[in-house]
Amino acid sequence: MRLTCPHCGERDLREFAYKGDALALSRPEANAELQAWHEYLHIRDNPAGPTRELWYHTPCGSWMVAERDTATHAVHRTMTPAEATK
Amino acid sequence: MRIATGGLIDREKPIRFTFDGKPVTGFAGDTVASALLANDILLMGRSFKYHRPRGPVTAGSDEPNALVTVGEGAEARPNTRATCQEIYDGLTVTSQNRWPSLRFDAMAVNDLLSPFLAAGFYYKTFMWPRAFWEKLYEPIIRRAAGLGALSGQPDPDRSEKAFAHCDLLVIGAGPAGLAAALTAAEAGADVILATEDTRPGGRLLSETVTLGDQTGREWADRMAARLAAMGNVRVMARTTVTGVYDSGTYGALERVAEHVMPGEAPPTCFWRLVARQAILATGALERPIAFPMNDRPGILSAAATRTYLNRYAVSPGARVAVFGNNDDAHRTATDLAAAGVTVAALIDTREDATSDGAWPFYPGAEVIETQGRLRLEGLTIRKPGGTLRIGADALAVAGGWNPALHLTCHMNGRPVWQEDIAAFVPTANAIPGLTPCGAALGTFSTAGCLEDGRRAAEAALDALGHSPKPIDLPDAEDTPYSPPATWAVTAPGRAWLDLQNDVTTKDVHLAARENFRSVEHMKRYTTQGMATDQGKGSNVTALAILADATGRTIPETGTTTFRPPYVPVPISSMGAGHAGKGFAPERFTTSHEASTARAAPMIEAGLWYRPSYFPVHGEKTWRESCDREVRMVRECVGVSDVSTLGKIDIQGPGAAEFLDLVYTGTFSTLKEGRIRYGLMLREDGHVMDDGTTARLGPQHYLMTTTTAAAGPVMAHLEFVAQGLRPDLDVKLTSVTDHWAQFAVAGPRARDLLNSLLEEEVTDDAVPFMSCWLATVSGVPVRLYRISFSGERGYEIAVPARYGAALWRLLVAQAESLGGGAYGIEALNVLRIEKGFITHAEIHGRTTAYDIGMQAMMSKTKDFIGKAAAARPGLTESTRERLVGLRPRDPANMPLPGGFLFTKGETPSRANAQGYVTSACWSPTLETHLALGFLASGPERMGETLRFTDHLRNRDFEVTVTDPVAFDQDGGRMRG
Amino acid sequence: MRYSGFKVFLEGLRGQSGWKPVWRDPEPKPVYDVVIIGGGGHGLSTAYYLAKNHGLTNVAVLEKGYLGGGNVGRNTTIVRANYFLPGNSEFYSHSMKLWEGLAADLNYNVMHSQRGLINLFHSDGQRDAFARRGNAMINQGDDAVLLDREGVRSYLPYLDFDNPRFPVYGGLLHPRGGTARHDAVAWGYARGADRRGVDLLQQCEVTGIDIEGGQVTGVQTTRGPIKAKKVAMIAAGRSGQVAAMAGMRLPIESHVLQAFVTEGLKPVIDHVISFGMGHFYISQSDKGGLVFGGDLDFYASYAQRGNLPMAEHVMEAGMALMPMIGQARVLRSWGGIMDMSPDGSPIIDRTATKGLYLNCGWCYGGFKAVPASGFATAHLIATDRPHETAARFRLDRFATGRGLMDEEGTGAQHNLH
Amino acid sequence: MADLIARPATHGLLPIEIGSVVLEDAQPEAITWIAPYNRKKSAVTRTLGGFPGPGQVVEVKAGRALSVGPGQALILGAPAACDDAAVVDQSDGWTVVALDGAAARDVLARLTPLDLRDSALSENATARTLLGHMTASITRTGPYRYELMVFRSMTQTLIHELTRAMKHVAARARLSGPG
Repeated sequence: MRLTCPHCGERDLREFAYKGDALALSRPEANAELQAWHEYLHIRDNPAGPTRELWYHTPCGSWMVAERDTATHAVHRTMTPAEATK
Repeated sequence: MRIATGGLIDREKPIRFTFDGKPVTGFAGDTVASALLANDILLMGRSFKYHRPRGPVTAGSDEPNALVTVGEGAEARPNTRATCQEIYDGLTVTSQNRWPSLRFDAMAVNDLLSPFLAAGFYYKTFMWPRAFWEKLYEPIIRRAAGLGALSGQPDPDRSEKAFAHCDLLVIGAGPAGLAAALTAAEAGADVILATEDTRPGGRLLSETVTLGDQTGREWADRMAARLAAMGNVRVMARTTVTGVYDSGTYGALERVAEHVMPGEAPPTCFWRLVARQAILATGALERPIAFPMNDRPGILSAAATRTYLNRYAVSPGARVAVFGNNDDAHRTATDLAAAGVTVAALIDTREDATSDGAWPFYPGAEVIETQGRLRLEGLTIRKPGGTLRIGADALAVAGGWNPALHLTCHMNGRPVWQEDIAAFVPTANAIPGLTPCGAALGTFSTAGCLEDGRRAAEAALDALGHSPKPIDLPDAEDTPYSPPATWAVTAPGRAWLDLQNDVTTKDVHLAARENFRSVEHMKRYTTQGMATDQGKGSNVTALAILADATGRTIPETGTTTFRPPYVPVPISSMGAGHAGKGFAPERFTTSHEASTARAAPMIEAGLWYRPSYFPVHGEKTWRESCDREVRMVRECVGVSDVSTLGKIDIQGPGAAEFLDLVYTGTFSTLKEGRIRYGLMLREDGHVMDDGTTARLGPQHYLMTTTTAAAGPVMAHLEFVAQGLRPDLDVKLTSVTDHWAQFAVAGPRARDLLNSLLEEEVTDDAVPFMSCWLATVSGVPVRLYRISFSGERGYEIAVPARYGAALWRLLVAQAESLGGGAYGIEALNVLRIEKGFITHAEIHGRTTAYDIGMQAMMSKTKDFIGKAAAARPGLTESTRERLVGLRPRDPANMPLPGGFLFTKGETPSRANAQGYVTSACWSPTLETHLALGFLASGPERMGETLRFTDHLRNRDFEVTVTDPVAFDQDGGRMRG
Repeated sequence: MRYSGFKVFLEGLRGQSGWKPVWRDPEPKPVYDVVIIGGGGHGLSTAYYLAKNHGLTNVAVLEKGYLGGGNVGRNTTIVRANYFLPGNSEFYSHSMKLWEGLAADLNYNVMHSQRGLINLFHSDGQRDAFARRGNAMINQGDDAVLLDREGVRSYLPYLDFDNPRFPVYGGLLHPRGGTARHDAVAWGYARGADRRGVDLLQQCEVTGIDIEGGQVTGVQTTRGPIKAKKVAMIAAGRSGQVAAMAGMRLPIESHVLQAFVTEGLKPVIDHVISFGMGHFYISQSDKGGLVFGGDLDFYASYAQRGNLPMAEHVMEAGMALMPMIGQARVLRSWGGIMDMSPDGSPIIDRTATKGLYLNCGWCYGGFKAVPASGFATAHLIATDRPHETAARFRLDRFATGRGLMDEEGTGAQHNLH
Repeated sequence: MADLIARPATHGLLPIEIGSVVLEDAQPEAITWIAPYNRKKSAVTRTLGGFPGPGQVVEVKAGRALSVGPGQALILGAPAACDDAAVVDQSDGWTVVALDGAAARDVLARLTPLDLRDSALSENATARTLLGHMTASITRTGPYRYELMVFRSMTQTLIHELTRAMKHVAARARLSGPG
């Protein structure tokens, strides 16, 4: 698999680390209900299809959001976290 | 036997090798199989289950029978296809799966028992008496396992791996592949042309076809030369594409030097090929016909027979019969006769077939029995009007073609049935960016393959944004394909499908009878297609037999699929370069050489090496050294290399707020020049890491992590900075490698520093937990007054180029004061005495509450992990929490990993109260000490517990104490 | 039909003509007492124990493909009971006991081979962690032996002891650990359930779960609607999609785990070996193939296939640990979909819907759990109470933080367990 | 007080020549990490005399500036300073070596997944990537010359892996050579 680092361009999978669903970027407010934190930490849509997830380009230290299909492994789009949360 | 003329062998270059110790001579260009056939040696192996004698049936990597061990010693290669292995002078070839010899194999008795050894028989028996399965039956079954044997010696790890990138990867170099490569290359694309064979040409090297006014091989040679001369083409011979992976990534195995005597060149290279587009031009594989006793040495595929004949100038026999269900049988008879070989008979299953050759011809006939033991002697055919015995020492079988579509299945593509050619073809768009063409797509004429290769390349060029240039393709044979008419011959006797695993049509019928009607069930139950050839020849035929047995059509019954790799890949290829120290990078500190010079055992700490202890003359055990080093630090001064701890430079207007978020404590209030201990949680509320952070300037901090967590913490900080708080203006970079850092600890640590530093160190100027800049011999250094030993301690950091020199200086100065260097064993004892934690305690399941640091969790601000740490289950007082432990008898060591029980209770899971995480002999307190976790621990100070370590047979009493066993008020380190 | 050596002999004499189907292919009935969604190892064993232990035989197992086509047929066949956290300890211990009697119980030779499993350690810290594990195993009543370096060498002389990157300090031997023939486990349970009257419905995909007033009433399938008062979702790998039909979202993320087998070789590895530093484990099958695997590919996937970097890493670990296998050739690789939970341990529990049960989150340890999982799930379905060996596999533990079973200590990130 | 003697990371290990390729030390006088603060990039660019975009190498006052990450550059040359950026001396954090020779690209292709074709890594282009299992920085400084950087502590592994690849490339050349 190949992914496109927003800084470095397209690279081999072995340069990246996966960090789970991109909802990790949507950290609840500090005073949010425990249920909100539970969903943030544990509950996953886990689709067999298109998903948004976090990847880390280890050599350059860039975090990114990838739109990827978990059934086909097709990578549709990658972007910086800032672009993803706009 | 060798044909007098022709072939792509070099008769000027005889090659001598041995087979089972006997000398054999072939020619340059021969494979082991062709050379043995040239010497009338047909018996090359034994089957897996029944140990039946076998000869080659193919001339390629799909060979199920002729598997041999080549070479000797550590690099002997078992299960090597004799049909692919090129011969070289001095090559040793050994047959397999036979005892005592290939001609006489005692295990062939299995063949006599075959009526009782049907598919899956082992699931139904060997169950009684129960103990016998593991004691008797299974060992016998296991001993019979396998074909070849590993040498048992460590592989010298001489292979290599590499990467290559291209616009277009063409897989296969037959007419379709060559036409495709040429089309793409002329248009300016970067092309890699990979062929499994030793040279481009594919079937053109095996057939007597003409292209324009040239023979097939002449045309192939010309095309190969033309491509090789182009700067944008890389022709990779002896390279099999083994697997297709996502985003245009392909694995390929190149046999770099397996065709020469082992030398300095890597035997193989495992390639990771990255291609924007790819073309599958892998051709097709001829399939067998299941007829009774179709497994004898001398029975070959017709395509292989032509390959041996035309490419290697070898005939498998002097009187060769040909049996087929399509026109290839006729082509084979023609080639045999042209080479001067007697065609014993041409047997065609089609009643309406005609032949004008000068050989006995039997249309509408089938082979129903064969004779011979170690090689074929004759066959019986059933023809209109009766049966007939025919004397023949070889039989070529033309069963039709299966497109070599295997790679299209690697991303879950399911082949589809194409009725007009009675074969499975690749499903459309099975692999994004990969276009099948030629015989791999079911186009079987030479002209069709050329044209299809060009079409595929034009499609790929279009996707790449290149414009194709017109190229000339020669005229070639364009005979329509005659679809094969039959799969099997209905007659009594065993008809083999999977030759190596000895799966017969009867086994498939048995599977159907037992309701293993799904193709997957049938394959798993019978082991059809599980042998080293992965059913390349037989899977489709087996599927057809299952369809027949269950009264379904082939598409109704299912499809066939294949998983990577296309051909088996040595572990030493895909894992090349990783034996021994090659497995992971090594990281060395600047004091490494000085430490090893003092005979310090170096211990792996993640990727780093750290000294365990520094033995001095007369010390016999590590404990003696360790005790001395601990006393040295407690009583005088010790020096230790702490460079492996992670160091992260954090700067910017948002740095303070950033640290407040990632640490449980508050760092925005830390004064410049001061240091604070920090605890970092994961967002799930458990402890991630701990360390100290110094404020070097208004917007400048230096964070220290543990050695193990340096990488993960850096990634975590980047996540917080880029993902959670991009609004904070904070910049991070690791400076771990820039600084060599040494701890100087002990009552005389300040004296040592003052012997080196140009400005005097005073406690007023630099109290505990402060940092400052200084110089040593004109070199600027950073100093941190921190302590992981509980003694007055400083860490002195110097740019790494000065590390070795500073270390030597520090050790020399320490020794002049009566101290010296100490290693991680002493460091561990010192911290256990002080109750300081490491990852033995913060092992990923502990909370700040568990380690008694709940007070460090700020109540006034948010921080990572704060909310989750407040979950009810993470704050219950009954949790296992950190305590100190002291044995009632100081000589007893509560070993880490041992469990704690209430006094008097039996040591069972239900009674477990906690466990020990760290322990040591404390030379300071003259007792063993331990840290551990205990249910409601802090509430049980003074309680006597039972310590049990079943594994090491320890059972004694310990007392619960405060984790800090030495200098509880910390007066020594505060000075 | 009862299987025996005598029967095999008899059928040998009569040309194998007397064997009967191992299971029926019944038409779906309109109503069952219990419907199990998923015909993998766990679903089939649940059906078997419902019938055997609880007398519930009006049961259907609905399988969208073919029986045993999921992870039970695509794993590295390791059977072990070497967990150390309460909850896992008692469960896997129970599973091991069931394994030991399984062939006799099922009258089907699942080829359970207790050849011994050795977990290697490469530092003092790892030794201490394995000591804790071994002691926990003995606390539980199972077996464990701590080997030093020479002890490991006596069992596994072919490891690289001379020049390794990470020297072997020792190993934790689990003598009762071993392997079993994976397909036989699925087929044995299927046959056992079928013989007791359970309907095994293949090519029957569930398309909806019917719930009325908080009570499950049945399922919609590609072979028509089926009514049932109790429905169990036992579809690890597809848990999220199945649970979504009941309006549930799960703490599960699906990941791919690859495994590999080499060409058949004469016996050379007698044990199951696990090399933690390299995330590599290996054993040799009864047919001679070296069966081995490594870590997850680490990204979410339903594709049942992996990628090269992890495949290479596994081979690299093999070369590092035992270069003796260098000339073995990898014949086939495959991938399974792993139901990864936030603490790496499974879930067997009721749901908020009455009569609807959940069995999921097996991460990559589901094969060895098949007997005890079915046993406990059958108990839960039949009695509506958790079985004592699976009482801690609660769905609410993540929200409360109570009773987490994070054996790896890697926290609430699904792919790191 | 004795002087502290500076010791280069590649001390005693280089140069190495195998076949057509030479591996040699290329450590600059100083390596400075620069990360402009938010909205300060143009000010920093002015101060330094340039700032590289992704994949770029630019000449600056103090030497050459390589892009090494989002909003980050390393300046190889004289020590550099800048008020509007985080500035960290990394002179001893990285080992810089040069691989030079006709087959240098073939050697690198054995270790890095990076696309090394002219179209992807032209002269004067730089990339953060992997060399073996090490994170690295690769800069193409000539048609047949590459400068490679890894963390200083991994210098020996870097040289070991490059040497192994150099030997393989040379042995292959001999294998396919005359005869």
